[in-house]
Amino acid sequence: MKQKSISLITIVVLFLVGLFMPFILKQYHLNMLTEIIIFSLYAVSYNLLLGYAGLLSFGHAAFFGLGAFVTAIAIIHIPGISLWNVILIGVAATVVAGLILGGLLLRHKGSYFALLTLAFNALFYAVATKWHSVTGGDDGLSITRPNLALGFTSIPLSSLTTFYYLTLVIMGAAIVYCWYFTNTAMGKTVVLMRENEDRMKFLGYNTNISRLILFTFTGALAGLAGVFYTFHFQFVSISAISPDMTTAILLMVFVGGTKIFWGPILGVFVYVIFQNYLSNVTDRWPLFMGLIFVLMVLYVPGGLSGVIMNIKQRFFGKKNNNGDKTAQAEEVIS
Amino acid sequence: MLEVRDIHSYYGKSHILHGVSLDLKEGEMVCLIGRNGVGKSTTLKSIMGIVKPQQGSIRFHDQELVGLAPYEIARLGVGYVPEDRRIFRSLTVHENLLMGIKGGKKGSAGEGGWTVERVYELFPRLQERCNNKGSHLSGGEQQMLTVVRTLMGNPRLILVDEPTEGLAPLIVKDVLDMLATVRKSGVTVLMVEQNFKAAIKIADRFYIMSKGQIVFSGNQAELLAAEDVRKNYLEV
Amino acid sequence: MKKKFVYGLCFLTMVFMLALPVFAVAAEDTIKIGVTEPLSGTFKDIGERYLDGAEYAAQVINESGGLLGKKVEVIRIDSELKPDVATRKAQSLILRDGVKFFCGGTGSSVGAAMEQLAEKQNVIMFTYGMDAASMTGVKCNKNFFRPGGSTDGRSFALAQLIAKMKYKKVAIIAQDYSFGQEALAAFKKELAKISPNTKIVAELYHPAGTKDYGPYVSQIITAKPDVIFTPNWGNDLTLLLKQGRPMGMKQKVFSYYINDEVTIQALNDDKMMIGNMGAEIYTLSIPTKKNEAFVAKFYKDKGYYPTWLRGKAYIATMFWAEAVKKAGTTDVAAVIKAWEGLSYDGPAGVWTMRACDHQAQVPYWYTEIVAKTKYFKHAFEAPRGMASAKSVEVPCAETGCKMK
Amino acid sequence: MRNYLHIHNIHKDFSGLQVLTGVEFKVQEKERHAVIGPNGAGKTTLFNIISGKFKPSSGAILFKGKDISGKPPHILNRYGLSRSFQITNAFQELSVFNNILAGVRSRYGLRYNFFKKPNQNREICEKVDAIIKEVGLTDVKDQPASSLSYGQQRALEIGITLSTEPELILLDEPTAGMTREETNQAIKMIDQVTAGRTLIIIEHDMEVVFSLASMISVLHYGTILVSDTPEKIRNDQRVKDAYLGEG
Amino acid sequence: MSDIPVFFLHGLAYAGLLFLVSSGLTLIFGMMNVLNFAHAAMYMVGAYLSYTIIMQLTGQFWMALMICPVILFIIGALVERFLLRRVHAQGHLGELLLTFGLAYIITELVKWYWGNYPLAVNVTGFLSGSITIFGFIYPIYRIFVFFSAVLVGGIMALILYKTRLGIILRASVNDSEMTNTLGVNVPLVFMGVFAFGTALSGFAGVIAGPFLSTFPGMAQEILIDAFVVIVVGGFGSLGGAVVAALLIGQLQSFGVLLIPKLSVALIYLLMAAVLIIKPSGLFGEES
Repeated sequence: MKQKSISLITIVVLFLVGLFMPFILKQYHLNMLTEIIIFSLYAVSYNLLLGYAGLLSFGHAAFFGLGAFVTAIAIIHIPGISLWNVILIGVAATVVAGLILGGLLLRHKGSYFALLTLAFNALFYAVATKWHSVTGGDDGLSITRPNLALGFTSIPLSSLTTFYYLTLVIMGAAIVYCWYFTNTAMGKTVVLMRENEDRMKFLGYNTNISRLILFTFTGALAGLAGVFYTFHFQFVSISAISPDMTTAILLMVFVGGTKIFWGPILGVFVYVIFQNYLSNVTDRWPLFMGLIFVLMVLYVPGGLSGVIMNIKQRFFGKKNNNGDKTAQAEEVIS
Repeated sequence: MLEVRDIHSYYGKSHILHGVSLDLKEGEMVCLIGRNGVGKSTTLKSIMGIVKPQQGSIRFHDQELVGLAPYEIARLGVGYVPEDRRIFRSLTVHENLLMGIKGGKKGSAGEGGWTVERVYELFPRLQERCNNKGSHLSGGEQQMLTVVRTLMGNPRLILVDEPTEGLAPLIVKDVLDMLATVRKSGVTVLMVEQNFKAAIKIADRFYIMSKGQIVFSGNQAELLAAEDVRKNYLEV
Repeated sequence: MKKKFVYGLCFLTMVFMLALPVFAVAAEDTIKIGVTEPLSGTFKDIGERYLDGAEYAAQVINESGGLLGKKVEVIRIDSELKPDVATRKAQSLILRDGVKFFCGGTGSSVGAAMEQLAEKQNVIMFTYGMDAASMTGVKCNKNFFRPGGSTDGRSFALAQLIAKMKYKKVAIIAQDYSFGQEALAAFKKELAKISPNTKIVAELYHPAGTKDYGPYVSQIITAKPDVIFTPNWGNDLTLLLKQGRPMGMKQKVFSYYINDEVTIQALNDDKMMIGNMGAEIYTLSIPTKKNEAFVAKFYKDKGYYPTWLRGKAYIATMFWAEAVKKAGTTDVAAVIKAWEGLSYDGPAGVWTMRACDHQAQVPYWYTEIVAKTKYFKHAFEAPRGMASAKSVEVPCAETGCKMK
Repeated sequence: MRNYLHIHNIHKDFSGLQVLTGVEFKVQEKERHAVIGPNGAGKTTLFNIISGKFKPSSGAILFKGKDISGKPPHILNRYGLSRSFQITNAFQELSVFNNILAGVRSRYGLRYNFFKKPNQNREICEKVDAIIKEVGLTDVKDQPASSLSYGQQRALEIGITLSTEPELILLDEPTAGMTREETNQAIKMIDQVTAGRTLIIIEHDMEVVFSLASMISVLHYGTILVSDTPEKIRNDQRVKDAYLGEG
Repeated sequence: MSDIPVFFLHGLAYAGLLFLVSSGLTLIFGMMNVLNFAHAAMYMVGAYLSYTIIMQLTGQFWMALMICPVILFIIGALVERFLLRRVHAQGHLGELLLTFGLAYIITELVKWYWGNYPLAVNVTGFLSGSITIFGFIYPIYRIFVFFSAVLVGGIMALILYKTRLGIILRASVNDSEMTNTLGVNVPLVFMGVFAFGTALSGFAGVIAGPFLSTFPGMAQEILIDAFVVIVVGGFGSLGGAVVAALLIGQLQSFGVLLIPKLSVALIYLLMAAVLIIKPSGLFGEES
C-alpha cells in the first residue's frame, strides 16, 4: 500500500513538473522534450516485448511507421477528420497488422523470430517506398495537425506548447498505463511465460494467444507513438518505417536497460541527446555507437538503469541476501 | 586405474553428490546401482567432466581429471555412453561410428583395437543398417550403436549409463552380451544399471548409492548376502 | 523508498540533460547558414563535396569583408539522409541559435521536409542539388528557393541535344522514385514536342540501389536504341555502365551527372565513359572568363578542382549572399523579397531567380566525356555548347506552383 | 459405476520407437491410483499424454465420459486436471507467493486481464496463502523459488500443482531425491492436500506408494502388467520379476 | 522471346552471388544458431581488401581471392574467441546485439581507412572478356560468379558430407555435449565454423567487387537479401540456401522482364508466401 501511494505521488509530481516545462524551457528544449516523450512510449512498448516477454523483435518500426503513415494518409485523404479519429485509425491499423504479423511470425522463437521480424520490417519499408501514390514514396507526406476537438471547444495545435501538452497528457497516460499494465494479470502472465512457458500451459494459460495479444498490444502502442511522431514533425517519410528505426529503438532500450520499467525511458533521454551532440562533434558517430553497443553487451548487459540500480544497492541498499539478480528480476515482476 | 575421492557436485543450486568415493582396477566391471535420482548418472558425468565437481578429486592413471574438459578426458582414454542413447540422429550409422574415432587416427587396429570392420563383424546388424540415419534405428540398435561408437575411440575405461533402460527383454540380453564382449577385450567398465538381475550376472563388484552417497560396496556374493541393503535401497 | 529514489534520479538526469546545452557558449554576431548534408553513411562523399563548396563560398565572402559587415558562419548539419533527423537538427538551430538560412543538396525527401519546416518556422531553405521539379512545382512555398537545376530543365536540355543530333530511337531508364519518374516524364514531354519522329523504344524503371542491371541491360539491348537517356547518378550510374558495357550496350549514354569525377573513377575504365554526354548547370569546363578565374583561384586555395558539386554549392551560396546584400538585412521577409527576380552573373553564366516559383532560370552546359583533359589523368568532360535558360524555361503557369 | 478416468488402449511411438503399446486402465472418482514400473517403462510418457503435453499415436482418454486425448494442456487444466513434474518446474526467479498466485488466478479466470491486479484481489490472496500453508512454505513465502531447499522445492511443485484447484491430480515422482525424513513429511502432506480429490501418482519409492495408493497399476514395457489393490500387488510374482529384472 | 536464355543466365549469376554471400551466414546460423549481423560488414571488408591487393599491391585477382578469405578467417576466429564466446551465456540477445554493434564498427572502420568513395576493382585478362551465347554478348565474369558459387557450394557439401570434419560438424550441431565426450574440442570447432563462415563472406566480397561495386553502402544493401535467402531456404539449411538463391535470382531476372512494377517487392512476396505455406522455410526442419 505504501509503495502504491509513493508511486502515485511520483507520477503526479512528474506530471506537474511536465506541466511547468513550457514556462521553464526554451522552445528548443521543449521541442526536444516532446520528441523524447514520444520516443519514450515507443521504447516502453518495445521493452514490454523484449524485457518483459523476452521476444527479440527486429521489426518494431513496422508498427511505428504504420501508425505514422496511416496518420498522414488519413489527414490528407479525409478532409476535416478529427484528431481523435486520426488516432483511432492509426492505432486500429497497427492492431490489424499486429494480429496478422503475429499470427504469421510468432510460430517461431529466438533468433529465427528476430530474423523474420527484420525481413517483414524490410517488406513494409519496400512497400512504403514503392507505393508512391499513397505513401509519397521517397518524398514522404506532410500534414498540418488537426485541431483538438473537445466537444465544447476546439483548440488549434499549431503552437508547440499546446501540442506539447497534448503529447504530455496522451503519451504520459499511455506510459503510466504501461507501467500499470506490468502489474496487471496480463502483465504478469507475460513475465511468467518468459520464465517458464511450459508450466504456464499446465496452469491453464493459452500461451500462444497470450503472446499474440501482447505482440499486438505493443504494436498498437508503437503505432500510437508513430501517430504522434507524425503530428510532431508534421511530416512522415520512409525513414519512420525503415529497419533503422528499429535499430534506433533497440539501441535506446538496450542502453537504458531492459530489466527495469523506466530503463528504456532513460535510454531515450541519453540517446536523443547524445546523438544530437555526438553527430555535431564527429562524423564518425556510427563508430562510437557500435563501440558503445559492443562494450555494453560485454560489460554492462543490464544497461544504464542496471548500473544505477547496482550503485544504489551498494550505497543505499537494504541488506539483501538474494543478490542483485533477484532484486532486479523482482523489480520487473513486482 | 580410477580413483574417485570425495566429490561434491551440483546442478545449479541443488547439491547432488555429497562426497562420492569409488575405485576401479584395470579390467574390472563395476556396477553402480540405486534408485532414481540418487546421483548415479551425475557420478558418471562428474568423472567425464560434463558436470564439474566443486570439491574432491578424480584420478585416472594418476592424472587429475577434475578441471579438464570432456574432450580432454576422452583423449586420455575414457569413453562415455550416456543414458538416453544420444546417437547423432542425422548422421548415418557408419558416420556415427566414424565419430567415435579420435583425432583421425584411423585405428590402433594393429594391437587388436576396435575398427569399423571389427564392429561390423561382431555386430552384423549394424552393418546391415550402416547407411541408415541414426534416427531410423530401433531402441536396441541405437543403444548398441551408442556403445560401439564409444568403443571406436579405443578407451581404456568406459562409463556406461543405464544401457538396458527401456529395452525389450530380448534386446537387453543382446546389449549385456555385448558389454561382456567389450569387457573381455580388456576394457574396464563402470556401469550404472537399474536392472538388478541383469547387473548381478555380469559385474564383478557393486556400489549402491543413495541420496548422493555410496552406501554399500562389495562383490556379487556380498551383495546377495546383504539382504537388508537390498531391501532398503533396491527392492519393492 | 526504492521507487522514489529511482524516479528522483530519473528526473534529475532529465533536468541535467536539458540544462546542458544552456551552457553552450553563445557565438559572436555572425550570419549563420546551416548546411544540411549527409555527412555520415553511404552518401557521405556527396555531402562533403557540397559542403566544401558552400564553405568555400563563405570563405570567399569573409575574405572580401563579409556580408553586411558580418562574417558568414557555416554550420554543418549531418542529415544522415533522413528527413526527421535533418528537420530535428534544423529546428534546434532555429529555436536555439536563431539560424535563419539553410541549404542542402542531397536527398529529395530531406528537401521536402526542410521545405515544409522552412515555411512553418519562417526561415529560408535553398537547394543547389535537389532536382525534383515538384519542389518548385506543386510543393513550392515562399520560403524555399532553388538556385540550381531541376529535372525539367535538365531533361529539356538533353532532349533538345538528342533531337539536334538526330537520333531516332532512345531507350530511357531511371530509378523508380519520384526524382527518376519526374525526369523521364519531362524528357518524354519535351522530346515529343520538338522531335515527334524520335521513338522511345524502351522505358525502364529500377529500384534505387539495384545490384544486378543484367535484366535491364538485356531489355535495352533487345530494343536496339541509338542512344540511352538516364537521370541515374552515383552507384546506379556506375553499375549501369559497368555491367552494361561488357554485355554489348555500346550506345552513347546521355545522363544528368555524367561529369561526376567519382563515377568515372569508380568505373576505372575510360572506355566505358568516353562519348557519353550530359547537361549540367555548373561544370568545370565552362568556357567563360569568370569560370576560368574561379577555377584558378579555387585550385590555388585548395589544391584541387571545384568539380560540379562544389561549384554548384559555391555559386548558389554566392547567389544567396547577393540576395542578402540586396536586402541589406537578414530579415527573412526582406531577403525573400530581394531574392525574387534577382540575377547573379557567376561562373556558370547569368542565373535569375524567378519570383513566381523561386526556381532559378539557368543555362545548362553540355559536356562530353573525352579521353584527355587538363584536369585529370582519367577521362573527363569537354564543353559541347549550352542550352540557354530561355530555351529550357517552363512557363510559370505550367509548374503547378501556387505561391501563397 | 461410471468410470471417472478411462485410459483406453494408448499407443505412443517416437519416430518408430514404440514406447507405449496399448495402455489400458481405469480410475474411479476420489481414487488414489499409483502407476509404478521400472525405469524406462514409459510412465512419464504416459503422464505426458494424459496431461496433454504429447498426443497419443492412437487410443483414447475418457475423462468423465468425454474423450480428452490430444487436447492442449491449458484446456485440460480448465477441465480440472493438473500435473506436477518430476524435476521441479517452478518459476525460479519468482517468490513462492507469486509461484502459487500464477495458478490460483488462472482458476479465478484472471489470466489475460489488462486492468485487474491479481495481487490486490483479497479472495485470491487468501487462497494463495492457504495453499502455501497447506504445503508448509509459509515461512519462506517471499523468497524466490531458486533459494529454497530441495525438499521445499518439491513442496512448491506440489503447491503449484494444487493451485488451480484441480479435481484430478497427476503427481510425477513427488518425493524423488528426498531424504527419508523429507519423504515421510511429504507423504503426510500429500495425503492431506489431496483429500477428497482423485490422484494419480508415479513413484519409485514403494513406501510412498503403499502409504498413499488405494489402487496400483504396474506399467511394464509399454503396457499395464496388472492393475489391482496394494495388497495383491505386493504379492504378485510378475511384479517382483518386473522390478528385479528378468535378464 | 528469343532472349529468355539470357535472362536465365542473369538469374544464375545473381543467384550465384546471393549464394556466396548467404552461404557463410547460413553456415553460422545453422551450426551455431547465431544470426550474424556483422556478416555483410565482413563481406565489405573482403571487397575493400581485394581493392588494396588487386589495384594497389599485386594486380592479381587470383591473389586476392586467396588472401582475403585467409585474413577474414583470422578476423572471424578472433571475433569468436574474444567476443562472441564471452556473451554466449547471455543467449541469443547478447550474440545478436554484439554482432550488430560489430557491424557498425567494421563498416565505419572500413570507410575510415579506405575512404568514403566507391572504389573500382577491375579484373583483367580472361575474366574481363565476353563471349557470345544465343547470339548475345555475355560477360565471362558473370558466368565465373555462378561457377564460383557452384564451386563453393560443392566444396562445402563435400566437406560436410564426405569428410571426417564434416561428420564432426554435423555431429556437433546434433549434440555438442556428446561430441565433446567423444574427444572433439567442440569450442574449437565452433570457432572454426565462425571463422570459415567469415572467410566465405570475404570470398563473396572479392567476387562481388568486380561484379557490383565496392562502395560504402554495399554491406547494407546485401544484408537484407541474404537474410531473405535464409528465411526462404529454411533455418540453416545449406541446400535450402542453394534453392532459395536460385529462386530469388530467377525471380529478380524474370520479374524485371515480366512484371517490372513489382520487381522491388517480389522477393518479399516470395518470402511471405513461403512463410504462410511452410513456416520453417523451404528446407527447414519443423521446430
